[in-house]
Amino acid sequence: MEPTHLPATNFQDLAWAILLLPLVSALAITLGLRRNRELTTTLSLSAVGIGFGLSVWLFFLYGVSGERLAATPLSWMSVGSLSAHLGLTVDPLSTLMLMVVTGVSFLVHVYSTGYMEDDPEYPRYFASLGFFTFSMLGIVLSDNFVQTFIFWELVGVSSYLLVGFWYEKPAAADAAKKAFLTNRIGDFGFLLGILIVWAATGTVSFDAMAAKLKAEPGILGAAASLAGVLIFLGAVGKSAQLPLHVWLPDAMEGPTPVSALIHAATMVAAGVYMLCRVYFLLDLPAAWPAALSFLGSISALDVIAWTGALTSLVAGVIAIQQDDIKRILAYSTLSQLGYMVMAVGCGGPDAAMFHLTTHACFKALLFLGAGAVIYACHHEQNIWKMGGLAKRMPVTFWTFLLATAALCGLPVLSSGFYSKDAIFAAALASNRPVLFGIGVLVVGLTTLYMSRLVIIAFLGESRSEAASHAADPGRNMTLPLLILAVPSVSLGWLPVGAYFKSAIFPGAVTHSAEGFSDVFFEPFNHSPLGAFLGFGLMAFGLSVAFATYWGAAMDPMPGHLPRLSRALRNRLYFDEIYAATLIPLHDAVAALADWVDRWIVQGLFVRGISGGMDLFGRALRLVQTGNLQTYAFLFVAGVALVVLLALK
Amino acid sequence: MDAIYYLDPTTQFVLFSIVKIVVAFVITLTFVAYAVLAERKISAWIQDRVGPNRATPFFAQYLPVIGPALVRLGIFQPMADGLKFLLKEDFTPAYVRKVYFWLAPALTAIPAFMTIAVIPFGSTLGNPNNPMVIADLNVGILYSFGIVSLGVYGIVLAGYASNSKYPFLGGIRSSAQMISYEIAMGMSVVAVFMVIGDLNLSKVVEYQGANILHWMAWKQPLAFFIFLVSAFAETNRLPFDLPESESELVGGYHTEYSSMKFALFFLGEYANMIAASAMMVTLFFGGWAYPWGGGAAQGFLGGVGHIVCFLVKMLVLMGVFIWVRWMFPRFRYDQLMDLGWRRFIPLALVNILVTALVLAALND
Amino acid sequence: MIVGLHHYLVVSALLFSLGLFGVLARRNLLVIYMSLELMLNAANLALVAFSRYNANLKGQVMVFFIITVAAAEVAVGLALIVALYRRRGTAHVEDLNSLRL
Amino acid sequence: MSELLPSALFYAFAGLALVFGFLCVANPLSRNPVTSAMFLVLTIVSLAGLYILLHAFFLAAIQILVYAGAVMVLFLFVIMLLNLEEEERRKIRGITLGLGALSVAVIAGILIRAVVAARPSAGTTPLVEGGIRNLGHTLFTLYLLPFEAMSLLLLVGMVGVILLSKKDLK
Repeated sequence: MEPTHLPATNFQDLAWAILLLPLVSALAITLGLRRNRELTTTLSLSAVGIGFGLSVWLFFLYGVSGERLAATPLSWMSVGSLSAHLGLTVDPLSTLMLMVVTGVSFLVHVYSTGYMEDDPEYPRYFASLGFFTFSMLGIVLSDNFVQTFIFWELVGVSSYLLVGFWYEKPAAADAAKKAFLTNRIGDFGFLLGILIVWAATGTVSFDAMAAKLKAEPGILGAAASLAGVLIFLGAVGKSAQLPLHVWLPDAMEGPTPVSALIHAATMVAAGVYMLCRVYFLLDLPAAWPAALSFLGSISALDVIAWTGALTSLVAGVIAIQQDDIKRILAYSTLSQLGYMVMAVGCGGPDAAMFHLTTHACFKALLFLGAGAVIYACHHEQNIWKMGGLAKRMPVTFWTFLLATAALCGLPVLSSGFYSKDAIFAAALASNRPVLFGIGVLVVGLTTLYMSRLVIIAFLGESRSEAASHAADPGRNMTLPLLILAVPSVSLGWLPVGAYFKSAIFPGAVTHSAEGFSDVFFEPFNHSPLGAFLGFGLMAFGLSVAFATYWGAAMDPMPGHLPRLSRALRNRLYFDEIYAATLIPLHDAVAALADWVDRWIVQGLFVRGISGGMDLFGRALRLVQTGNLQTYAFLFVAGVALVVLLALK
Repeated sequence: MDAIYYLDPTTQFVLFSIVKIVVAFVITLTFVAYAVLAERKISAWIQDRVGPNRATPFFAQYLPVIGPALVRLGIFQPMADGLKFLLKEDFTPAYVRKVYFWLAPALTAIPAFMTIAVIPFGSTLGNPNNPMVIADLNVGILYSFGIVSLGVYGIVLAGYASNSKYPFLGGIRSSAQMISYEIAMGMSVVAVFMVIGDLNLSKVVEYQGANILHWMAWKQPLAFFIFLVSAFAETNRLPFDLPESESELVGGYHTEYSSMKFALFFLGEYANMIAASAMMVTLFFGGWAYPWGGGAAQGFLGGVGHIVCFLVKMLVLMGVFIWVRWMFPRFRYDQLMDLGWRRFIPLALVNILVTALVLAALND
Repeated sequence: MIVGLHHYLVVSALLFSLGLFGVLARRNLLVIYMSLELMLNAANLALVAFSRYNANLKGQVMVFFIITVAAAEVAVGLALIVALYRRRGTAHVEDLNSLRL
Repeated sequence: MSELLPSALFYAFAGLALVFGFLCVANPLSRNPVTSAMFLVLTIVSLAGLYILLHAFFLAAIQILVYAGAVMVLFLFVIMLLNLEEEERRKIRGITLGLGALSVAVIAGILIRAVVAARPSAGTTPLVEGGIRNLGHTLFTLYLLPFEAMSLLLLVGMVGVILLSKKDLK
């Protein structure tokens, strides 16, 4: 469906307002209000809050009706055949995503007013948060690749600022750097992908690109799969997929609300969102350039699906032996992102978006809950030093439990159940039984490590002084937990999946549930295999967790399986492998580049030229007498010569 | 007389011009002489004295009634003064720079007379081709400003040539003052010419000719005020006579001068006063036009009437000059500069702006 | 002989050369500066003459601009000379040769 | 007579301008800068006379008002303030003088040759009147932007001079 180009109407103003409000507040705070906490709070809260309100309005105005609108683009630059513009898309995909981003962002803002209360850099924190929200909204609303890429990088920058917020801690500064550099690798591929697509189609606008592809399916030629994989590389970086996943666990050094916003609900989801936005580019038959022809019939989607599945599995396994509450959640995030990417690869971007939405809610809730626990335990993050928090922090415990249920995919009573099942269904439908198997297996793993977390941290006896005096935090921190608990439980009951299906595949026949049993037990009817298997594995994981950890004073696993445990605790040695292989390689290349720069560029060219000039100058220096009139005389002689020549 | 009319136009023009120049020059000189007397008499009245009443040539005593009255009025005083200047020893100090020392007094006096050239002092004397103005330039006011700006040289050179610190300081002060106020003066007049739409002074008079209500003094009171005050500064008269302030700089730039050379400075000052008054009459008080209007004169007598009207108006303004001198205290130098640069120039600019806006509004 | 454009141009050329001579031969910075002004005036004369004989006001507009620029330039230049004099105690070009290498 | 008068005036003014100009730059009697300045004033006034002959009345007035009335007074001021008379005490080097005169003569020759070679159509009927009305119209329509730029330039010049005149110039 071609987008309807409307003149400046209110949807346009709405979209611009949603996009720019956080930026304005961030700028105002940075430029003027660095010392005023109250005003900072009011400004940033109202900016995001109003943004959320407007997003809801926009959603009901345009999203629900399924209309696709493109705001009149503002021309930004035009170089040769590349004309970049700033345009906003308002379609079902972006409107719902807008709600998710602004909604979670708003709750995180509210939560942060409590969490960051004592921080001396409070205004800087909120300015960075506003800046991040702005960048993220930019990706969501973007209608072309160039703009996406710009905001993509802005998201990287703002996440750098937020992860490294406590830059005086070396770990935080290193983590921020690591996140930024790791993302660069993915972005490099992303940029290459964009260039290939632009070279082939001659446009960077999503709509124009889709139209061209529809008119001429083979337009990308032999580069089709390569382009898809390169674009996916961007998502690999941002959504922390397998080879580049190492930054996300480290990024937990940032403030916990930041982890909730960036590393659970929004930024890491940007990769998945982008994949869904350009799904039409990925869903092409396999075609590789000659040099890569050995890849044969592996399509871009295959690569995507397998990457996602492996990430999901590896992250799930590593999570079992983590002791840091935030790292457990980080690996679980990786695992869930793997699900989403796998869903995209299995031809189910609607399922991916569905899971993205539900995951945003319950993972944000988990992180915020974890933040409440950390806050209550005086910044203790090791779960083995907690215990017995259920009684002392009932609100946190119950909301955390609900979110855990959603993450594990507890049937009916959680949103995760519905979205995960949609993914299993997609895997089955695309005829990839192995992936389906991995996916279902990961449900068991998820249940295992999450149950471990809940049992150790919340149940049993307090294991430390701090934990025995913990209490629920103030209302501005519990309120977001309670609010987020509602969609965590109930989002699956709404036809979100069907909504995304019609959003991404306009005109597709969607299965619409009607009636009580159909609504609540839809997965059992719709794809019973995944639902039942998942439920079974979940029960298995739960029982294993209880058998192993109930009442345990310390982790029994290192005792029984020392090697596996050590490997898992060291995160399967990913960082070490990188340190042993990639980093020396990189250093060698850098040393070579440095040599070239120092001796060839700087030495031969720069110094050589400057040296030659210097010599020349020394010769000319003899003419310089310092006498004004000598200069004047020479000047006049020159003019006389020119006049003479002109007269000839 | 008719023989003149048979000459070709250029010769006629040259002849008429020479006559006008000579007559204007003589009249101005006479006015200068009697302005000095007027100054002394008015100051005497203001200070409740009698003033000069003794100078008398030998024949005056033979005139019945009128003779003693004239002597009492001091009519013969200027002659005595002139004679005194001529007969005094012309003393030239040893270390002066001689050429410039001689040149400076002349350079002070000349510009004042040259300004008068563009002022229409009457309509015609019956011959419509022969207006009563020496040079009817279409950039008249610019010409007079240019000439006035040359007046600075006399003072600067006098200060420089004297080779002595008091004249030097006086010269610097005076020239800085004149340059500063020239700007305010020029800017104040801009508004006047914007209203009239021509730089030719004859056109200015024509514009105001209808009756007293058309005089620019009413239409541009701010411009008139600035012009009037600037004229005081330009002529180095009290309350702006800093260059020659006796108490501080002995006598200013003319300290080292004596006798006739000093008289030339004196002459220049009064001639400048006359020129300034004449200019103000032309710009703001309708020039030669009667307050009740009436166009160019038809006959010889009518023309004379206009000239007399012009002279009367001018005398009134001269009276103001003299009156102000004995009524106001002297400004301090920084106050003087402050007034010029920070009050008058902005005021004049605002006046121009407002005038422009009003004109634009009226034209629409 | 009727005075034409070339008469003015010759006068202008001669004045220009006189100014140039001043610039080259005089040693006092201020006099050199005055000679420059003379050259500027010579150019102005040529422009006005051209403007007159080509029935085009643009030359006169140029002269107007030149005079304006000259006023600004003289003010700045003289301020520089005064500043230089304050520092070096001389306005004699032969004493101002710190550019010599 | 009506043809003779402008010609006579031209020769008078041109001659005066050249003589005064010569006395300004190469006065054999005095090398006092004040003398130079005064002769430059006279040159400028003579040039104003030439402008009037060229019917550029406005420019003639401006020439006197700005150049003679403001610029040259400024020169005199500076000369007086610096009290410059040293040049009189320095001896002239004959070589420099000769070389300067020679090069200037060459330049003058080239320029005059150029004038002659161009052979401008002499004696065409003069057309434009450089009165304030025409000039102002051109200035405020065609050349409005340069005019505004000029005002900016003057402002910049003013600020620059004030800064330069500060005593504690670093």
